[in-house]
Amino acid sequence: MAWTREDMAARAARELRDGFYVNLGIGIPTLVANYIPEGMHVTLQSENGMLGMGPFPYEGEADADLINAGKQTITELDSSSYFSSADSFAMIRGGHIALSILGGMQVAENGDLANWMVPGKMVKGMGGAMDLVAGVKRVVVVMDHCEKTGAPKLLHRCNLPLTGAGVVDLLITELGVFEINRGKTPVRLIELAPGVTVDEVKAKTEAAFTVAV
Amino acid sequence: MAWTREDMAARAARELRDGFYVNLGIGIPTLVANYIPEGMHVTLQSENGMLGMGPFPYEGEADADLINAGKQTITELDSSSYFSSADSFAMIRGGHIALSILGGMQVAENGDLANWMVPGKMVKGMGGAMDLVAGVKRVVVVMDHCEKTGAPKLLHRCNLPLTGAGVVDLLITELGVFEINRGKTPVRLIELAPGVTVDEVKAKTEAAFTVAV
Amino acid sequence: MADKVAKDAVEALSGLLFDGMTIMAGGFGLCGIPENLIAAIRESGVKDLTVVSNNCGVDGFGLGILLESRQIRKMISSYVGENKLFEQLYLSGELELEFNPQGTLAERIRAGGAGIPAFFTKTGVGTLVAEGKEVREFDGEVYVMERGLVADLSIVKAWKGDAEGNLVYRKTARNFNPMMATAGKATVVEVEEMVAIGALDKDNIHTPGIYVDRLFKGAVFEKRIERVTTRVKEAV
Amino acid sequence: MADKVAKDAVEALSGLLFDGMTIMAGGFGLCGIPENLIAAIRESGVKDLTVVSNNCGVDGFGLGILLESRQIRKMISSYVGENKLFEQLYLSGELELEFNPQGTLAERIRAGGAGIPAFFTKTGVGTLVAEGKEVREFDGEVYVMERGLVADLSIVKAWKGDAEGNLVYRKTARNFNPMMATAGKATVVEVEEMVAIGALDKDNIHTPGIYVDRLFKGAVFEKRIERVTTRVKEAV
Repeated sequence: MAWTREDMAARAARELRDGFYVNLGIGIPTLVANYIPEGMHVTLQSENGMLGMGPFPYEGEADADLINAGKQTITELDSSSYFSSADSFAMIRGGHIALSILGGMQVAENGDLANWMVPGKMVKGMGGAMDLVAGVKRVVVVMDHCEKTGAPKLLHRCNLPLTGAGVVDLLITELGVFEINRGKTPVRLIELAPGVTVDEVKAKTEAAFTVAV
Repeated sequence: MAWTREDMAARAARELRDGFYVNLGIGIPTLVANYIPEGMHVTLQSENGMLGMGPFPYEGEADADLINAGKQTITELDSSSYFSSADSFAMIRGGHIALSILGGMQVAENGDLANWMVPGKMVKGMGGAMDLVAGVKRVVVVMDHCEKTGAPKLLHRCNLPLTGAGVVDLLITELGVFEINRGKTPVRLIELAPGVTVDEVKAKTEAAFTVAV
Repeated sequence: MADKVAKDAVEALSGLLFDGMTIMAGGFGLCGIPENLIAAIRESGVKDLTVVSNNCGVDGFGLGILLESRQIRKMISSYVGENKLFEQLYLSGELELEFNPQGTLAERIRAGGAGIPAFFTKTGVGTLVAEGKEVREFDGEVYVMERGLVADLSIVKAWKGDAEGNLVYRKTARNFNPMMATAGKATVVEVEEMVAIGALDKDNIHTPGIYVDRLFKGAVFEKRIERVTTRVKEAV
Repeated sequence: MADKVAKDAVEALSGLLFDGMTIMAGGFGLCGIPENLIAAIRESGVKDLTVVSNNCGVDGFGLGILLESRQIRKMISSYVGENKLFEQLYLSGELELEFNPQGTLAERIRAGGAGIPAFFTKTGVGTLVAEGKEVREFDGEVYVMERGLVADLSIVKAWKGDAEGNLVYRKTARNFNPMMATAGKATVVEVEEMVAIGALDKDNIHTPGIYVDRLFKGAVFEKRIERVTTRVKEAV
């Protein structure tokens, strides 16, 4: 029984530590905010220029001047601060964010990540993803283990254009958790979702990996 | 009858234009603020992080948190704003200041300026002078025509370490005014102080110059 | 002082527009965009524009209206996924596109305004973004050189401004506006509120007046929201 | 949250000092200097320091007291003309000195904090400052490459701060403090006033708390003035 989206978000939340400043990408990563343990102080950065993102506003209270990087309306906290895009990415590029959790299209043994472009299809743009993976201290990718076609996404080498080279620290899929360590060590499968076998993972993975569950 | 320090400041003030943002150096350039024509709107920048410098405070009203680049206590105006040193020099380096008026030790035909260091003597440092001459659109130097020894200071080439290469637009001394034009054209003497002759200027100047008074 | 205050967008832009020019436009998505100035640029008919903006509006609003009128020749952006017309024009070759990582775009603009012609960044190393650019190692890490960016005109949206051109922005509507204000040969600003000189807190002016050539109080601020996301108040 | 608030300078610095380290110290002249932290560093006896600071205090105050105690091995500054002891130590070879143009120093620190290892500037081209550095032409102008600068520790003086480490500065006491707050591996801050979280205006926080590791309310703020210059009130 593979993990659900919510399970994956909950697992990603276990990478949080007290006092962390964190950037969460669009999709499952956004759900991670719902699993911050009670009493743990985590500050969410939004790369469009905010530290201390609050929850969605109550109905009728949305403010057009207050959105997150996914263009959703949000709220502020007592501790929030606003700044320009240049200051925001100075923060990201300068290594001041402890953790980035983001989605992926492909992850490779060498820590490469592709998540912004499929040649021949429409290109939407990389937004802040390249800056995040280049600048943030620890990068966790949360993605489906395979494509809808069944093709594996954890590969020897990415064949889609890269978002960053040698940038992924940890990969969470519905089947389990992989230590990628930016390609500095061999990939290790370190957790399995309940009911998932190593054989199943091997069948659905192109990358070589050792098993340490 | 050569110009006094006050005369030189008044002459330098004639380089001001309505709406100008201006940086004034230490010494005679500071006096220029006293000669801004009535009704002309000139905004003074202080490179330690202020636009819209006001006059010295009244006795007993000095604020330790409000000084100019010469470390003198000053006041603010209604229109003032404060910013960091990085933002201040972004403004300077980015060419947003229209005019810088500063002192000099030597000026050369090619527009070079030396005003920060005498080898073998104590070096105090260039402070913001190198940034100002490199970044500000128009650079006016106000200095004594000769050293106390009588040695000329308007030279073929500077022999002191440079503050900037090819940066001086105009030179004002107690004897007259020289168009330097960053060395792009031959030096021209364009004004004489009352009672000063071209011959006197020639005798006290090493640089070649044409006369257009 | 040469008066910086204009009565509207048309007056504020007068004499500044020409075909083939480069325009920087503030905003992130539809948040903090200079909607009055965009509308006036549409009315002006100026064409063959290169527009530097993080996004390109949506179909029918923001910079999207300059796509409809085919006034934009090239976009320099980080993300344009919100706009279907954009896709069509790009695929048909009517529109040129240069993608920059968002932080690189922000820093290029900041550098342009700050007199820095080039800088090095880790962002994009080993990707398409670094192709054709100088890469260099510093202290064992590899970086790519990126160039400063300036524009003929920057159009900026602020919250409040005074007659000196001092500006403050509100919440995440700040985004690209402050850097763009520094990087335009001319900078024109629309504000929601004009305030008296001295009314803004001197310690907290986001854009000092030196960067602003003209400003005006915007006639309309529609401030559309792309994705209204809300939660329900729990019953007590 | 790991509590950022310390009771005093000694507690705030505990575990962060070591011989031979590099320290950035905010302030311009004596304006906006972290005087409580400087005093605590003097008391700690840590030595062989490289200090990055625009100036080096005056005889007997500010960083000048670390010269007296011979704790500084090298200064990276733009102007040190206020200090006679400095001159003696420099001429006798006891003190190393690296001059940076003030704007280059500010930008190097900003770059260090922003993950930019190097940038190009016009400042210093054709002068001693450019010697031994790469110079390069961009668009017909010559520039020199300067490197980003980081420190083991940044000591910062702010006006107000909250327990998250959000800071605001006052008037020209801001100067180098905000950039230095971003460029220290550790950043320790003294404030004149600790305020409740939420008391600072969110649109106007000069240094977001992410940059601050520890902060405390300074015990003493002598705030000496180097040059009190005043005018006389005209009789009415």
